Amino acid sequence: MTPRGAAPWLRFSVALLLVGMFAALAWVLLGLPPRSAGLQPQVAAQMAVSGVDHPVTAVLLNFRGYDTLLEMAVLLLACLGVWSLSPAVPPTDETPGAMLAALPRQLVPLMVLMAGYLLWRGATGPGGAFQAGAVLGAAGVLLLLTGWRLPVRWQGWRLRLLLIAGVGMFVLVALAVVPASGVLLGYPLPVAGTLILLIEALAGLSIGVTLMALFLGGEPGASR
Amino acid sequence: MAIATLLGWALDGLLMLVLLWLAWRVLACKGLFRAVVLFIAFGLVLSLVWVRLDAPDVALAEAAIGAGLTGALLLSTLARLDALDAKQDEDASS
Amino acid sequence: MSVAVLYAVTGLGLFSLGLYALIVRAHLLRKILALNIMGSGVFLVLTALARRAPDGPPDPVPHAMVITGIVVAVAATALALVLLRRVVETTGQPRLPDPDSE
Amino acid sequence: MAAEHVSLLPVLLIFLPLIGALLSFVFRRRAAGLGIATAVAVFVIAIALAFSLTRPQRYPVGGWGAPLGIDLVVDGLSLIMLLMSATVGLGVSLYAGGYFHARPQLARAFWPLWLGLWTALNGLFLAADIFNLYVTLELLGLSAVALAALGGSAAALGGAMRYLLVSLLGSLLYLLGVALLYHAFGSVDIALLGERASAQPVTLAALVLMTVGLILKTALFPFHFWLPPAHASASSPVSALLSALVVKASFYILLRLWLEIFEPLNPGRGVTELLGLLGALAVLWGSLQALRQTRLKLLIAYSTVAQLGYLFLGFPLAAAVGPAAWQAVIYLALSHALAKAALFMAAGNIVLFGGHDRIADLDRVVQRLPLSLAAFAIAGISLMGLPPSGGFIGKWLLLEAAIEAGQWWWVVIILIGGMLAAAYLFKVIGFAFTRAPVSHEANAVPPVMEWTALVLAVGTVLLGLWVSPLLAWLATGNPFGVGP
Amino acid sequence: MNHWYDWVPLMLLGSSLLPGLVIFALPERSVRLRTVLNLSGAVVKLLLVGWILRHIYFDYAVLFETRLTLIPQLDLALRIDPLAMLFVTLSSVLWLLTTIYAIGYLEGAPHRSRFFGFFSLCVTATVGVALAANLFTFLLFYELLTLSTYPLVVHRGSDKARRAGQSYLIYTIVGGVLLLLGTVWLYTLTGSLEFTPRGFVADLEQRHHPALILIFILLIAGLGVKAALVPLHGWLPQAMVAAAPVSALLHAVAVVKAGAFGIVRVVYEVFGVQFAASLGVAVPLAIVAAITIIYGSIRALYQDDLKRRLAFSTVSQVSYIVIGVALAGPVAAIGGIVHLVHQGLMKITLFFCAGNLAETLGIHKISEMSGVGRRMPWTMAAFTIGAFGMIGLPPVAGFISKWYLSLGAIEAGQDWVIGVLVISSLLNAAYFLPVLYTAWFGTPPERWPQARDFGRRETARALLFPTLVTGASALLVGILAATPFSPLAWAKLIIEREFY
Repeated sequence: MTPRGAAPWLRFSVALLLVGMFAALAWVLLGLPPRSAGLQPQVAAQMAVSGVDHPVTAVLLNFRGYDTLLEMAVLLLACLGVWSLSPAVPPTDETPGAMLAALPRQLVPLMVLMAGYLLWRGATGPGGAFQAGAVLGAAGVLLLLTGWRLPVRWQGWRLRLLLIAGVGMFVLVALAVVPASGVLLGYPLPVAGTLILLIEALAGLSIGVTLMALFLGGEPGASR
Repeated sequence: MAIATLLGWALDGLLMLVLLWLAWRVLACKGLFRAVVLFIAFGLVLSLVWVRLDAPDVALAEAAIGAGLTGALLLSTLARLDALDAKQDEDASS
Repeated sequence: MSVAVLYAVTGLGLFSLGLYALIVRAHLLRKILALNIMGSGVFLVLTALARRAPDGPPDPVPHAMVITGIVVAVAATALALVLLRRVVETTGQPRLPDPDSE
Repeated sequence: MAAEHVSLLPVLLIFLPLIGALLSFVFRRRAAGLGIATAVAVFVIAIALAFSLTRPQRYPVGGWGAPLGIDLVVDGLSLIMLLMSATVGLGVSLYAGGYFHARPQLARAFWPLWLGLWTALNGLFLAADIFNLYVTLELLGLSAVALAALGGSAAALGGAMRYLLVSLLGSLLYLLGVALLYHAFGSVDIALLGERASAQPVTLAALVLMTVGLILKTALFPFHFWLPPAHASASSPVSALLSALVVKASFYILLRLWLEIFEPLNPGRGVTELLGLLGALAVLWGSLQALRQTRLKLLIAYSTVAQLGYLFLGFPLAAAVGPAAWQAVIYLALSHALAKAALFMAAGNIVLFGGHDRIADLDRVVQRLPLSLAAFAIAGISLMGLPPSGGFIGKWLLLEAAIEAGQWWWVVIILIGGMLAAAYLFKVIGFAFTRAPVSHEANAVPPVMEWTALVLAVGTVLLGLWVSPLLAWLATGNPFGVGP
Repeated sequence: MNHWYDWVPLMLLGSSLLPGLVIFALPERSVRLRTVLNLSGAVVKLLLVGWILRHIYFDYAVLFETRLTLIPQLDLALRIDPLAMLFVTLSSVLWLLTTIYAIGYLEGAPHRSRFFGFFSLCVTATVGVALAANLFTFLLFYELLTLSTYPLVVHRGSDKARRAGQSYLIYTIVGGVLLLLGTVWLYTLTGSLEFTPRGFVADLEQRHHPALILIFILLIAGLGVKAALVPLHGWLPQAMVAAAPVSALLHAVAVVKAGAFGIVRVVYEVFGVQFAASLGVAVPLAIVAAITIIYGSIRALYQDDLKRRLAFSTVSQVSYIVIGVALAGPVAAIGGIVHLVHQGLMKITLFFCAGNLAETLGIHKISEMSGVGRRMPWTMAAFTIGAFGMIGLPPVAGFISKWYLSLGAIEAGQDWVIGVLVISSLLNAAYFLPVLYTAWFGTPPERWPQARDFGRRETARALLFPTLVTGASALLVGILAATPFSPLAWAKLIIEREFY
């Protein structure tokens, strides 16, 4: 933020200030009680009614599901912002080397399988929508790097539908359960697990597509 | 038992130092490309730290999104910036 | 002086380093890297202090917060990088225009 | 408290704009129609909520309750903020309908981003959970930056870039504060934190971090440098949004945290006096800079910096006089939102019609747009704090609080600020009365744009007359506590 | 707002506000509709005033009051009482005449919809100032008066007009800020701002008295800007650059009178005359007024431009009202309050004549007026009546107010005030009689600067008729002072209420 090539005395004073801040905050941290369980007991107590077995997924999609919904909206809006700024600029598409061309044929199906596994495993262990989405996104980036382009048929509203699938489904489920449980995002116990899986599946898919769109750095097919 | 905790401490100490050193190098080294590559390494070491802190979910997310995707975005932006510089130099010279 | 608090202090270190670079470095890509490192620093503080749970599994709530934070961070970085590219395309140099040169 | 009938209105206020954003993103050709329909619906719901709210309502999302789940809370303060964003939002939506009619390329991006921003605003005013506030703050920041960069000009992009960096820095400082508070007191719910927080070093550290982060995003005096370029170079409906609503969201969070967590620990007069001093400097610096500007939209942007300064005078005055000071500050914020939105819209019409926004040779343009000029003048009257306007009532209440507190230096600042505002606004209004030859027939301004500006300006006059119901609404569940 | 009487004050306001708003929207070319709207608004207001006067004169107890609570203890209130009705009657009569005059004067001028729109807003604000039942409502309409008169001052659009407008703004906005500060401070001390006869601050404890003195100074300074007290009068001569109807409206009807009326309200119904005297602020106010009287007359001597001379004469004449109020005696108060009406009638006549001369013969300077009496006898006759009134010669209204002011001075034991009155009368004579002499006995030049021919009549009917009416009324008010319906009788009724 300061102009180019800040003057040396400015650098020194900023450094001094930041060291002071660091020291004060470190001292505060050391002052915290060494042993504290945080909300772990409460989460463990409610695990039975959360519809999943893994605490982090339970917190992410059930206890603090509203946060996750908004956070997926953040990702979607960032993609929107990127699209509003510039048309898609595909990576330099001179034909990829032999090794790079061969790589996606082996890796992409494996990564898709991996994403599916992570999604499924999210209910019982570390995994879930975001990790699956990230792996899908990585597969997409790999394809884009090796010259694959989104077919034109998929660049119109279908792509946009895919992008909003995650948030859209979350909103749909959040409102649909209100008559049943009387409160927003209150999954009725018997179907809680399946609902969470449904949301995670679509969320994973749309996060993967969004990350791929972000890598493109603009709106595919838009003219500037 | 003492050796295991000792080893654990050593590993944690090493990870912390490497983390801080990588962060400093990312922010202070000369070339931008070098900074981005070091940043990807920083992301991977950070995933290790998450594993040490018993946070597997975060480790996965960090590795895939933090190091992987952010790295890819940074590299592609860097490539486009260099392409822009090349075009500007060529405009300037022509 | 458990390991958790030490990691948290490292997180603070990352935060301070990032803030220093954000203020001092002029190149916008460097500033974006600095912001990412500051974000990782805060996430480290959040997750490290979650490890202070006596025994058994750590507190899952900070983990969920950090995952949300990481996704938000990648969204912000993507937007920042495209904005950076557009700034360089229009103004020709990857730096912020001087504040008083309206 | 979750048992009795919990009305769904607050939830609708968040989900309607979100659904509107999703639909307007997919169905691009009908984006404007969807956007305006959503705006009307949200406005109606906000009014319905206002009339139906008797006691503060706590809405447990997912049914889990405070420490584990996230709650939404509606009390007087959040209600007035929701009404503010609903009114200005409806006005800006109608204005944008006309503004982007001729620019379909930009309209496709404007509507989903704007409705996403509106979701973030309503979510932020209803949130009772500081991490949830972080996510809404981030959603607000990113969509605001994308909107600010919509113009695509070099100045807009530069301004948006600096705005993004400052916004992200502010959010990270805030997040560090959240981390400290969570790990010290085991919850991120504001009400629980209010009970559990005690005066320890960690609370003070969290207070400092969060306050610095939030005043960065509110562009208070030393950190105001990013606001004028970003707000002035954005397209006019976006500038109206940024100045009227977005900047006030982070102030609202600071106020909420201060009232419920930090003030009960009375952290000493140093903090309140410092914030008051920065506010006073903002008023003086912003007004003097506005006086110096030669371009219309920059003048209005610096006027925002000045008017925000008044809001921070509330801290030292409330410490001395209690809730009356906060009522004045919120009333000032409400009337500033309407007045500033009308001002930017009128300026937008003038720039659109005349093709430039140099104040010096503005007179030919201004006399061809009587409605926009009337809107500019009426909104200007509210900013100056002259009766009959909401700004006058706010200034009166603030003066009353300052005199009762016996802190005369704030009285002087308030009065000088009013006079400086009169100076830089009449500098522009004065051009309406020159004998300039009638100008060429440039691109005409769609009537809906002039009428929305005028309606919002008349709204500030109504705020000056229809005061007691608003103050009654503001007092539901006395958000500002009982006072010292 | 239950009884239909409560709507009467609002109807008074609406009768000029509604036509004004409609006129704003009228396109420039619909002249006839605008004239009809203007005149109908003025006539309706006059009829309403007549009805209220008849009503109030017989059963004084009836209360017309409109009240809207804004902040819990603070409400926007309009109330009809004798003091308010005096000012409302004056302004509605003169508004009708000035409208007729302005329609004639601005024949074919540009931006007339804008002019008449702000013209009506200005009168609405004046009526609001008169009817205000508490200091808060007074402040609201006082500031609205500034906002509605600024466009009138700069209406011409010339650089000189805009500079005059700028100085007008600076003075009035600073004045408004002082008044606002005084009002808020008073409100924090007393908790209510309702005007009550004989004031409502007397019972505050002793320790508040220094604060009350400061508040008095703030209020009088804020009002003094519009009442053109000496150090704050700078804007008034500069505002002369505006068109004649505007200067007539500003100086005889609206702005200056609002300031003087405000001082009357503050001294009588906020502080109460006795308490003000006991605070020791009454005499300094009298001194400031005296200085203004003398200073205004002296500056008027040196002005060659006719309207600037009349402007400085206004500066001194308004302070007669202030000195009447400041002398803290019932008789002086009658003189001061009745002068509010008399000065209005006389000064508007003089300005109408100045307008006639400028519009018909293009005369702006007194040096150009030699022999104009022969060319425009009727206008100069009205001018002469006005001039005699200003000097204080018996039959015309001015004599009555000076007579009561002198009696009041003796009764209040402030004999030096009589000296001031005598000196000022001599000065008035010094700057008015030469004008009369050159007009009647000078030799007319062969060709007037821009002579416009109106056939048999000396000038347009719309310009001449209002001038003669105001001239005649200035004379009649003087002669029929003793009758029950004269302003003098009305002033006595008001003072009765204030003092006993």
